[in-house]
Amino acid sequence: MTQRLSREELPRLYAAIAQVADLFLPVKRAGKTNFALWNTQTEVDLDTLKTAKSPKDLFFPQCEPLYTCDWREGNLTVTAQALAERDFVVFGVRGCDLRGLDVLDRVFLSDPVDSFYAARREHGTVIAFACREPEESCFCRTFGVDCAEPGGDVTVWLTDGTLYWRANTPKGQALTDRLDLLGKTDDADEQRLAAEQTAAREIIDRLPYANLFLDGWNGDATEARFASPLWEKLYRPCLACGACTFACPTCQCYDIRDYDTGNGVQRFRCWDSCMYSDFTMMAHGNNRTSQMQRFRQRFMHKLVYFPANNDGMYSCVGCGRCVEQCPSGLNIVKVIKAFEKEAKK
Amino acid sequence: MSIDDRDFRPVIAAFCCNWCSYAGADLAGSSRMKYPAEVKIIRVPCSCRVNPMFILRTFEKGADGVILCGCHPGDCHYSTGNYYTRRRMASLISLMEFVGLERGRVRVEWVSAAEGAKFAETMNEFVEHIRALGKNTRLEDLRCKN
Amino acid sequence: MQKIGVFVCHCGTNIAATVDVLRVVEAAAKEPGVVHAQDYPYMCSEAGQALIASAIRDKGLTGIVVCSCSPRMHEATFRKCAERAGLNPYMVEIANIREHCSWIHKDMEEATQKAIILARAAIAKVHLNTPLAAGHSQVTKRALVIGGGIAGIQTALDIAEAGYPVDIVEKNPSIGGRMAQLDKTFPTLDCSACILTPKMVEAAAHPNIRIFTYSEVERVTGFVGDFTVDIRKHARSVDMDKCTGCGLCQEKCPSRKTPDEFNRALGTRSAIYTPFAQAIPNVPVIDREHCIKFKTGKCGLCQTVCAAGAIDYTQSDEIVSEKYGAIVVATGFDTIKLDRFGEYAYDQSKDVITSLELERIMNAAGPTGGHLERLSDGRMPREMVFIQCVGSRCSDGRGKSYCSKICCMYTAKHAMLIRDKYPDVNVTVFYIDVRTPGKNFDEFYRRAVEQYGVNYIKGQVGKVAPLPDGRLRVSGSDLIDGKAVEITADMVVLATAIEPDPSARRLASMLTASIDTNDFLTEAHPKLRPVESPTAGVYLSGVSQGPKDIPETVSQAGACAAKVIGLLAKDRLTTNPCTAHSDQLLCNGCSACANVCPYGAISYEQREVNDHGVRGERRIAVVNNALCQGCGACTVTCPSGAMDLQGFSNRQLIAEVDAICR
Amino acid sequence: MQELIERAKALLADGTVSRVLGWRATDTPFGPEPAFFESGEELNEFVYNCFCGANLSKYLIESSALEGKTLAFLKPCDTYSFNQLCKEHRIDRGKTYIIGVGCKGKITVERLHELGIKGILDVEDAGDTLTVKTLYGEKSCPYSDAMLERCHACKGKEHRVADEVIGESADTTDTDRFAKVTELEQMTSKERYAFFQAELSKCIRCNACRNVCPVCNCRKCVFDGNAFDSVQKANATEFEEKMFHIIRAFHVAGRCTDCGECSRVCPQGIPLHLLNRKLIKDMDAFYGEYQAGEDTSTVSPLTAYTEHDIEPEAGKGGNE
Amino acid sequence: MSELTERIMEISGADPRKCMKCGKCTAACPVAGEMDIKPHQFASCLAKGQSDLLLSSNTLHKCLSCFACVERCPRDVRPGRLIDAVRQCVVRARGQAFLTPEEIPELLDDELPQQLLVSAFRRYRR
Repeated sequence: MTQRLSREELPRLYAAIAQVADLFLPVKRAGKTNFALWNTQTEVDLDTLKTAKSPKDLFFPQCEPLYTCDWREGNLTVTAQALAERDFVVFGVRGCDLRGLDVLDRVFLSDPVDSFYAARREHGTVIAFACREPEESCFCRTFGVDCAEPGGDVTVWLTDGTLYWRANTPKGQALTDRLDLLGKTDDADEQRLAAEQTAAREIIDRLPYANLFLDGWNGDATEARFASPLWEKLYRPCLACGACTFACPTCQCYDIRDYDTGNGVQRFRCWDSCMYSDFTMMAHGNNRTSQMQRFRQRFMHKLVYFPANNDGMYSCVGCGRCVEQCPSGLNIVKVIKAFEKEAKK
Repeated sequence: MSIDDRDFRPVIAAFCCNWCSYAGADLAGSSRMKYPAEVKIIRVPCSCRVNPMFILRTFEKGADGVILCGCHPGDCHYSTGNYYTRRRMASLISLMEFVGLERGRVRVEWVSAAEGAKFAETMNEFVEHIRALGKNTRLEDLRCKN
Repeated sequence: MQKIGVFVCHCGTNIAATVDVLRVVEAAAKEPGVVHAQDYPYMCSEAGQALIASAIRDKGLTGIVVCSCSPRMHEATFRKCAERAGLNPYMVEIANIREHCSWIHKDMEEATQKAIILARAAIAKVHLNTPLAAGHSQVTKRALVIGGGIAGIQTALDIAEAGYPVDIVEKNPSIGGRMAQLDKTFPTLDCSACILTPKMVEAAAHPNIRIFTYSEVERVTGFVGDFTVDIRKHARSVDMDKCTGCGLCQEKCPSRKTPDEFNRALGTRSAIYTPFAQAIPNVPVIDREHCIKFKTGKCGLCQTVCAAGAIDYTQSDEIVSEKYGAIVVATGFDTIKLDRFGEYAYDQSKDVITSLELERIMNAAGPTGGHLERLSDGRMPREMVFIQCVGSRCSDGRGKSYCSKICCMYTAKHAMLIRDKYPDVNVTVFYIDVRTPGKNFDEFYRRAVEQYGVNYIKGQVGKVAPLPDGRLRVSGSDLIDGKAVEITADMVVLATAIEPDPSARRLASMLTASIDTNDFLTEAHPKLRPVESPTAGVYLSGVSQGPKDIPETVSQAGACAAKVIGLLAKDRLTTNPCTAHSDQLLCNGCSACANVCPYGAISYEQREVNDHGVRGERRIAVVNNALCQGCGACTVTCPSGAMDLQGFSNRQLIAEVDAICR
Repeated sequence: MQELIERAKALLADGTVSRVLGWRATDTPFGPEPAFFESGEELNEFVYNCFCGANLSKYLIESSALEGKTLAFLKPCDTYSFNQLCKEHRIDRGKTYIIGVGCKGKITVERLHELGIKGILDVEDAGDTLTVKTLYGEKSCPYSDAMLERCHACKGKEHRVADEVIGESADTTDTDRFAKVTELEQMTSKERYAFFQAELSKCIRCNACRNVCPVCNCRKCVFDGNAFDSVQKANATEFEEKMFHIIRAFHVAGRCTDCGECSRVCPQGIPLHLLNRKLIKDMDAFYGEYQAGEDTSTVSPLTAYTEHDIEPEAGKGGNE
Repeated sequence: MSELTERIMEISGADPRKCMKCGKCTAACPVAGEMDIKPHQFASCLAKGQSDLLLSSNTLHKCLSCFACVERCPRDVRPGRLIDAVRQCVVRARGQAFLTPEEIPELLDDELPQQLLVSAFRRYRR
């Protein structure tokens, strides 16, 4: 059942949700919009289509302690990091980013289950946010994401004056039940909503990347794609930074390190990037000794290895953040198109 | 001043060059001049050995003040070391203030081997200054705070 | 993991009175890697060292920490001890819990806590120590003595006698220094020139000694055993080889109004001159500032009269570059300026003079031919007053806070000589204290009083006022009688404080030798290494180190020579292994390090580097360990951290930081 | 642009150079990428337009190790970085052929987004104004509004080094480059702290600033290695970001040419150039004006000294 | 150290322990002959803790405050200031010690030199 709320009432909605659980939503700070904990002071920003960083670090933080060893006067104590216990709500997750969570679920919830991630998934309720004005870097449809009907525990649509709210899951329903400020919708509302969705989908048709297809990419393509001479040309502008990786809603590689606290160590994990020269560095050196190999790894993983192991699911969701953020103008679209062009020759 | 302030015992690291300031500190000691126990001295061959990295590390690990002491310019045991120190630290101190570190948490002083009294005086003053500034909260790593 | 032993010294009660030594032992024992911890009353004693040695052997220690006095005191001791026990000497760290802890704190709890932290820092550091092997460098078997006074001459003679070549650099046209200006010397009253000139001649004639007069040190590079010194030989305008020393040029020179420095400007000299009759070398110089030829282009009389054709107006300064193994500083002293002591009327009356001026007046070769007379009117004085401590022991900023040490004795000498030669002259000495420690010194002073009837008054002079008749009213107080004293004197002699020669400061900078607030050079240890500078290879002779009289200067000069000989006798020196080295995997070859290296120890090579199987040729910094002195300037300028300093590595210093902040 | 392509083709053909470093056109008009071209045919994809902001000099480090000369197209400001890299022996000048290209200031699509222009399909450069076709209609804005921050403080239209120059450049300076630094200096220490806290806490430690920086060219960064026990990969605490950026600014002090690439590429829009400019402003004031990369011989202020330099005293970083 | 000695040292800002007994102060003093306790003895008495002797000394009246002794003293003992400080202790002991700011307006008149006020403050301030 779809419910509604006038746009002016949003602050009340946030306050009401915050009563129930910690609320994370897009917040503008120092000119950039990222997901952050809400309080009455925060500057909520629902106008920016994509947060600079995807919401993945609410479930898989960029850095999290695993356990702490404390050594004082000859006594050693080891304390494991507690799992998430507080309920939280993430408001404003776009369809692409939501698909990103599905990808992460495949990795962290399959055996062996990552207990830190699982605890956060269990305690987190996702309010998906339908897109109204997709932008030039978007290509979610290539991966079958419908930005006008994103799903999630709850889906919300925001029109000029109204927020529409629909619970999709028991978790979403439970949250909805605890909020009393949502109103009922009528037929006019339903029609307006449908029109909004249609308009958004029409824009998707007109996007520059509307005709991006994944022909030739899947688990079967391993050998040929790996050996292609195209990589040697494609990687050249790459600076080996991690902007694409850290912006990506699906990249899930991490490194485990120890931090010397002075009285012991804190073992923590943090995001890693396959673009970094010390990625998977071992005592003997590195598996991949050139940037070309590292660059190839990233795209082979997203477009070949991952689908091969996950029933054809690509680990790219078409959010377009890498398109926007790569300092050298590289991105997954260029890779897909380069191979497409090669195939046509 | 609240009770907390009076109890505040800052952690202070003093990098001292072996030839002048460390010897100056020795002289302060053999002359039985008093200065606060908060000051802990790290011996380096020359003030120019002190990397900005060390200074930030000191704050990271919970220090409230860092003082770097070397020979007077012109008297460096290695001829020119402290001239470089002087330039590097002028820039570093300014940059750290620029990003919002309180004025005077990092300090450079020239103390010769004969200036035991100046060493003690400098340390007394510096500790007083840091006590007045209070705990370093703008440049600390909370992981070291347990 | 290292196996570390911690040894905590009581230093009698020096440490134990303020630091709870046992708690330090207890805390250290709980640190990771520490397998042995103990205390002992005197760790540096033979028994203490034996204890360390046996612990190293018995427990197989790989590193030790000694919590004791300053490493500047006993680091070498404990390193040798470790080495004897089979442990690399660089696996020793010292925690300074005496000078930096027990001696500066009163509260036992506070001091103990601090000592524990200092011990921890040393333990943390020693965990990262690696055995280091000292390298070797060659010794240039030649010494340089800067200053040609009695200190420099004696040092040079002693070194030369041992068979090593030695050069003397003297800024004046002749060697001889202050001693050459003196008339008689205490406490024996023998003639200064009579005992000095033979030494000057001996130095000049010695096959191992070269003398550069009218010369100054311009630049010093290098280090112990291998200094390179640029010496500027000022243009003498007289050819040293041709000049016969006949003196005709000086006689004929028409420019005669130049103040005579040797006579403390009490007389004048010609523009071409030797400072004094016994000058060595006996070759004049032309003072270009006062020479008519150089000022106007006309004259040239000296050239005309010189039969040897030695006059050469075209000479220019010459820079010679020489290598030395050791450098001796013997730059001596000067008297302070008296412009801030208006009360003594030095600037107002010609008859108020300094003691050094009196020396010249008393000297037969001086401006008055050795007659005691007033410079104002040439009359014999009847009433003479000596004032002691003029500018010495003065902490109000006008003078020097130290005691000049020689004034009491030379004033007694002057008083005695005057009373001896002119029994009609009344001599009064105003003093604060009469300080006469030294062999036969007090006897000498008592003779002045008892035998020669010199009138000593305890009390300082408040004012010297010139009277209209040219005499001087001296107002003082007799503190014993509690009465004011007023004397109308004909001459007043000021025992002016002495200070290091002004060249000392610049020289110390060049030598990177440390200098104290009074510009005296600092000794490596005030008691145990009094003739060495903390800068290896630099030695101190004479007043440049502190006020002293002639016998003391000569004995110090000998001691200094012995140290130099000890150094030159070695074929090679063990070099400090705490040098920089470059990690070729990290080095970018950017040259930043070479830009800041004061020793030119860094060069670059194209090298093939194997980085975990990835091979490539690159430009890599290479440190010459014989040249590197271990300052560490390069380590900070290197952005990638490729440059590191052994013994004070990045990680060692960071470990200390961490331990202190913990 | 055609002239550049023809010239490159000629130099490739006569064997003067073995490869060409320039920009390649991609599927969007506003996303040219830095690229190496090794044949005349490949050069047909060459593009040079108002979006070619990327500083290409750093790529020459890699190509210095290859056989033969590399032809590089450098804008006036890129030549400063090139000189600096030559000075640091990272580029072999003998293995390069530099063609200076004209520049009238570069723009980015980021700036257009910030101006509220969304869904950009095409951008047309009509001299002083830009016409932007979007999914939501046609928009326009003054050219200079879309310019990179660094172009507002242009270093001038002269190429500091070039074997030949093709095209006209313009000096696009219209602000005092130290204005923001001065503004920050005049804030209280607390305000400055809040400003940088807000900015730097956005940092995701992606290292884009470091990796794009021409003078951050260490084989292995201290933050990737163990030389200082300072390896960092995380943005675990606020301290780490501050330490990273302070040390990075310090490591490039005296070497930074103020090319502004760090700020251009930051995905979180952190004005990182402010730290570098503060250091430049200070060094100019303390030791006399110095522009890194102006030539290949002048030593940087931090590896030089005079006997009477100013003392490292508090109070130079800004108000208390 | 007696309270009086401490007070004298505080007021004068001088330290009699620095004295090396050279007597230059007395030698420089134009009226030392008429003093029962001469400037150098003044310092000595203080250093020995005999400060009460000074309160009745005629030196307090004889001293011209010309400060020649202060100028000449090589050790910065400043005997003239010591004498002045003892004077003030005597004045204060007489109970005229405290001129409070509140009293000032009553004392003001057009004839009163500004300097007097300043000097009064300096003298009477504790």
